[in-house]
Parts: sequence; structure tokens; C-alpha cells
Amino acid sequence: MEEDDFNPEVVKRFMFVNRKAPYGTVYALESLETVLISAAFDQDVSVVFADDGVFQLKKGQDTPGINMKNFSPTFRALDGYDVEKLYVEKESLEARGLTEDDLLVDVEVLSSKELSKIMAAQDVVISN
Amino acid sequence: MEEDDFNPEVVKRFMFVNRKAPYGTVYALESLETVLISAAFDQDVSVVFADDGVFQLKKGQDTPGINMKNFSPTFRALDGYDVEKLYVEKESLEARGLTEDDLLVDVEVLSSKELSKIMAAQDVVISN
Amino acid sequence: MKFGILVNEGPFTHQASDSAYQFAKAAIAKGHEVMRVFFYHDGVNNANKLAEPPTDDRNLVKLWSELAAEHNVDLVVCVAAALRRGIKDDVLAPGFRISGLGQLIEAGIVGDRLVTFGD
Amino acid sequence: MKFGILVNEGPFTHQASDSAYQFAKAAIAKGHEVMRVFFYHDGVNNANKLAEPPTDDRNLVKLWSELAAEHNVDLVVCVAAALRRGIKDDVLAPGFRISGLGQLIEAGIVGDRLVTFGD
Amino acid sequence: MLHTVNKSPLERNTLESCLRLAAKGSAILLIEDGVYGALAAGQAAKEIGKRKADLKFYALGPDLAARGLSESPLVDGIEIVDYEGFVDLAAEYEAHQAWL
Amino acid sequence: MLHTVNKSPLERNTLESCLRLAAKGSAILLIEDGVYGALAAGQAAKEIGKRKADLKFYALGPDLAARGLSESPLVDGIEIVDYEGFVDLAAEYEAHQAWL
Repeated sequence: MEEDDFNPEVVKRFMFVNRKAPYGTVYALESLETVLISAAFDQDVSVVFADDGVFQLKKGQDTPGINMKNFSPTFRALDGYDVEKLYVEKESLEARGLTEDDLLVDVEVLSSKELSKIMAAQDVVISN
Repeated sequence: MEEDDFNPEVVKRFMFVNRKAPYGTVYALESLETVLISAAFDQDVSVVFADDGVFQLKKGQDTPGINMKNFSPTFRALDGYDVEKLYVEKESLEARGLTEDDLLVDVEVLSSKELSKIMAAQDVVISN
Repeated sequence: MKFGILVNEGPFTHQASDSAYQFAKAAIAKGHEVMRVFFYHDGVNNANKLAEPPTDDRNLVKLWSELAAEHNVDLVVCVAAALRRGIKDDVLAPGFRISGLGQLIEAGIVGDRLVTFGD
Repeated sequence: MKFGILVNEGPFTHQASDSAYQFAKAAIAKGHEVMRVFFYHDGVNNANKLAEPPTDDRNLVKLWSELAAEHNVDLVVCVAAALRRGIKDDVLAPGFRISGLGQLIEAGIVGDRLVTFGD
Repeated sequence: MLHTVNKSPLERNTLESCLRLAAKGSAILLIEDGVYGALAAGQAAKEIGKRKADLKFYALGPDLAARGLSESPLVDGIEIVDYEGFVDLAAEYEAHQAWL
Repeated sequence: MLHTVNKSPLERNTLESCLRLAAKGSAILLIEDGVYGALAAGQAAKEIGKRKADLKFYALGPDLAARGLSESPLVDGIEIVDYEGFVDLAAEYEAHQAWL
């Protein structure tokens, strides 16, 4: 790519979609790394948690017993990176018997219908 | 392992369980390689196709368009390796709108209940 | 149109890399530009030059290298994902380079479309 | 009791290798023998000595090598699966050896139990 | 938005989630093992039928052929495309979302 | 037979298939993401309940803890074990089947 292709004025809507549970696979952790990097590009970033992805935000994760790193505190740090749009699908929470009180960060809980509209308005969707 | 641990007289019941569709992942192909190798050990081998694994036996697979190797003819060769117990779960076939006529080898179609009993009697179960 | 492609899985185990390759080839055939293919998660294993599939099977590592050489496609392997999985310069196939996740975001900004393939 | 273990997935991407390692450690702690761990499918990637996870993360390749050294566990990588994925002697971690699928069947025959971990 | 679904609806929940969250006017392309979702005899047929007025449905021909499904009846209205058709869809819709 | 299920019942069909095919007298151990199936509030609770007379159910404690589920109500009758308990189960039952 030529250097002059890169226009720092462009602001696109980037959405990261998390639909997988943490620890069983590495996708949740590596997706979070992408979100953190994206913050440096001054784009319009949002992060969605739907299906088993809502479990990524469950309070009380305690991982020494499986010898893996507990990365859930990093979600609390997103605010400091100006990643403030965290959306959780209401239907996914309910199907798992969870409420907003079970989550370790403040999020916006949206119905499938509301979330669907926001998803449709994105320029770039990154999922894993 | 000590050489003398190996007792050629031992005959165990080995069951290979195929529950995954072909081509989308490599499991079906690599599982078949294991079945072929097992034939050399004179064990009591059976192969089960359940859930999307029944699609492995679908007639008419034609793979040049995805640039992958069509390995389905190998199922026809199992007979020559004395692997003769091929079980297909009836409920899995029906849920996919398939009948025995759609399959490229002769199999024994069993109900969940019948298959369940055979599975329970195995010494070694290899799945992927 | 300028396409970026994200590949999340390694070769052979999942069809993701195959589908991404077929998509890239078709895009180029139609006159589009494939500006970058970014390999993340197990996708970094697509860059392992030691891969030696059976001769009657496709060799995805080689196919990607050839595509890069013929059509000037930028093949980028994520450094963090690659280190974790042992993909380093020692085993890197021709045409691939190791770089940061920023290259994925940049492809999203600069390209017209980002198309993702995974498990 | 004599355990054989089958690992179908690589390190880091899926928990399979972690679970298998914890199982093996617990079995040995309880006085059982782990006669062989067989690595198939993407499991062959557990043998890649170039893997270098972040320092605050576990290093599964190293953990397996150490287990082999301390408790005489036979770590076998399937040759066909490994060739396809580029795992060769050049990158093989200590304690692993490359051999045929027959070693898996043999573990099933000789061992009292074969326990499988995958995706 | 162009959505792709690459898993069988009988194995995973991705087609179901995609059908729940795809906005009106989007297209859904079934690829890889996702093409099993296109079968008229399959259990996803009803769910696809419910959204046929809102969404356009496609299935990748080479993936259907590989799986021996070239002659199988598909859900009414699903259009078969090849890889070039996939590229056209990706260009036509303003973004792509993979349901993985 | 000792069966292990390592995927969430909301993502994949493995728990469902295991419950359909596990013979009376077997044990089912939920590990990794499979432990989500143990939640009393989850949709698999009913299906597990139906087979409680036939089968024994276990869940791996370290996997529950990692996922923040140590305090969550589980389906009645599911016993929590650690890795050593997993080894005991593998030794007690004459064979192991992983539902992958």
C-alpha cells in the first residue's frame, strides 16, 4: 500500500462482534486485543456481546484452577481507551438466565431488533 | 512402552464416531485415515455416523469446485480392509431428509436406542 | 473495488483458508484489488512454509505465496497470534510478512470492504 | 491404571490441550501411569518448539515437554497430520516424537483407558 | 449488509442467530457447511421461509456440489452463486458480517 | 461409559446428542464450555432433568470457577469434581467418549 492512501480524516464505524464464551477457545481474548488496537485509530468503535459472548462479561471469573489468565478485568479498562459503546443483546442474556447485575462492566442492553439496526449501519464488522 | 507389553491376542472393541460434516473441516478425512490404520491391528472395529456425520456418506460428492480431494470413494474401500460394521443413526438421517438410498455404501441403520446399546459396549471410542 | 480479507483459521483443519483463497482469486479475476489478507488466530498457520500436504491435495501455503507474487497481495501475519503459536521468520513462507494488528484495522479503514473467513 | 490420551487440537486456540494436560497431571498425581499422549489433527501444533506465548500466560509446549521428562510420558505426534501442517523435526520440542497413527491404536489396545480431548 | 453463515444449522446456532439479527434488506449467503441450511428437507427451511420477504438468500454452488447436494431440492427462492457471485455480493452490499 | 461434553448447549448440539445416545448407567461430565449446560437457569436444565434417573451428571469445578459460575445455581443433582475427580471417573467407567 502506498503511504498516501492512508487518510487520517476517515472515520468508519467498526463493530466487533463477540459470540463465543471465554476460555473454551481463545477467540474472546484475541478479539479483545483487536479492540484495544483499534482504539489507537480514532474510529467509531463499538463492541457487541451476543449469544455465548455475553459470558465474557460475567462477574467473578477465577482462572488459576485451569492455569489460564483471567482477562476479564481488561473489559473494565476499555473506557480508558475511549471504547465506550458496549452493546449486549437482551435476548442472549435472558436465554442464559443472566441480568445486567451479573456483568462486570456497564453496558447498553438492547433488544435483537435495536441491535439489528445498529449492526446494519456499520462499515466494518470484525467477528471471530 | 516395553515391547512385551503388546499382546497380539488382545481383541478390543474399537468404535470410531463421526459426527461432523465433510469438507467444512478436516475431521472426517483424518478420522477415515485412523479407521484404515486400525484395520491392520485385527481389532473389532466399528464406525458410527450420527448427526452431520451422516453427510460424509452422501452420494454424488463433487469437489473440484472447492479444490479439495473427494475422499468419499474410500468409504467403499473399507470392506476390503474388513471394516464391515458401519452404523448410521436413523434419527440423524431423518432429521436431514436423507434415506439409505442417498448413501454411497451399505450401512446398518439403527435407532438411537439400538445404537446407544452398541456404543455402551465399546472398549475404546475415538471421536473428533 | 479494494478488498481486505481476514482469515481466522489455519489451513486444512477448517475450510476458512480455502474459501478465502477462492474468494481472493475470484475478486482478482473480476478486476478488483485484494490489498491485504490478514491472518489472525490460528490463521497464522497459513504462513508455515514447512507444510507438506499429500501430493494429491492442495497446498494452501504455496497457493497463498503464489497469489502474493502474481498479484502483489500483501499477506500479513499477526505478530502476537504468531508468537503464541510458534510462527516466526524461521518458518515464514515467501510473500508473508509479520506485523501488528494495526494492519487489520488499517485494511478496514483503507479498503472498501473487509471480508472475514473463520470457523 | 494405564491411561492413553488423545489430543485433537493445538495449544491456545482451544482448551483441549490444557484440559488434557491437567488430566494427565492429575492422573500421575494419583499414582496412575500416562503411557502415551497422542497428538492428532491440529493437536500436532502442541509440539512446535517455536511457540512463545506472553510471559504471563502458560506455555503448553513447554509444559508437555516437562511432563514427558519428569514422568516418562511418551508424546507422539501423528506424522501424516504433522506433515500437512508443517510440524517437522526442525521445530519439534523436546520429548515429542513423530510416528504413525498405529501408535494411537496401540495405545487403545495396550492402555486401560483412552481419554480424548478436542474441539 | 452481506451475512455469511458457514456452519450446519443442526450443529451450531449461527444460522439461527444470523436470522434473528440480520436487518431487513440484507443478504444471507450460505457457504461451506452452511449450505446444509439451504436444504428444503432440513429443519432450517421453516426459519428461512419466515424471513424470505425481508432478506435475500444465496448458497455457494461449489460447496453444494462438494457435499453431493447439487440435485437436492433447496428452500424455495434461494439463489445459487459461484465464487465470482460471492465477490459481486460483497461488492454490492456495503459491509460483510461473518457469523462464526 | 464416561461421556464428556465440552461445548455450550446454546452454541452446539453436542450435549443434546450425548443425552440422546448415552446408555442408562453412564456418567456425563461437563467440562470446558460444556459447564454452561449445568446452569439451573439454562435451557439444557430440562433435558438433563429428564435423564437424571438413568445417568449420573458431573461438572468440572475449575471450569465453573474460571467462567464465574462458582456461585451460580446448578441443575439439581449435578456433582462438582476437580481434575482428580475426572481421573477417578475415567478409571471407574470402562471407557470414555468425548462428544466433540
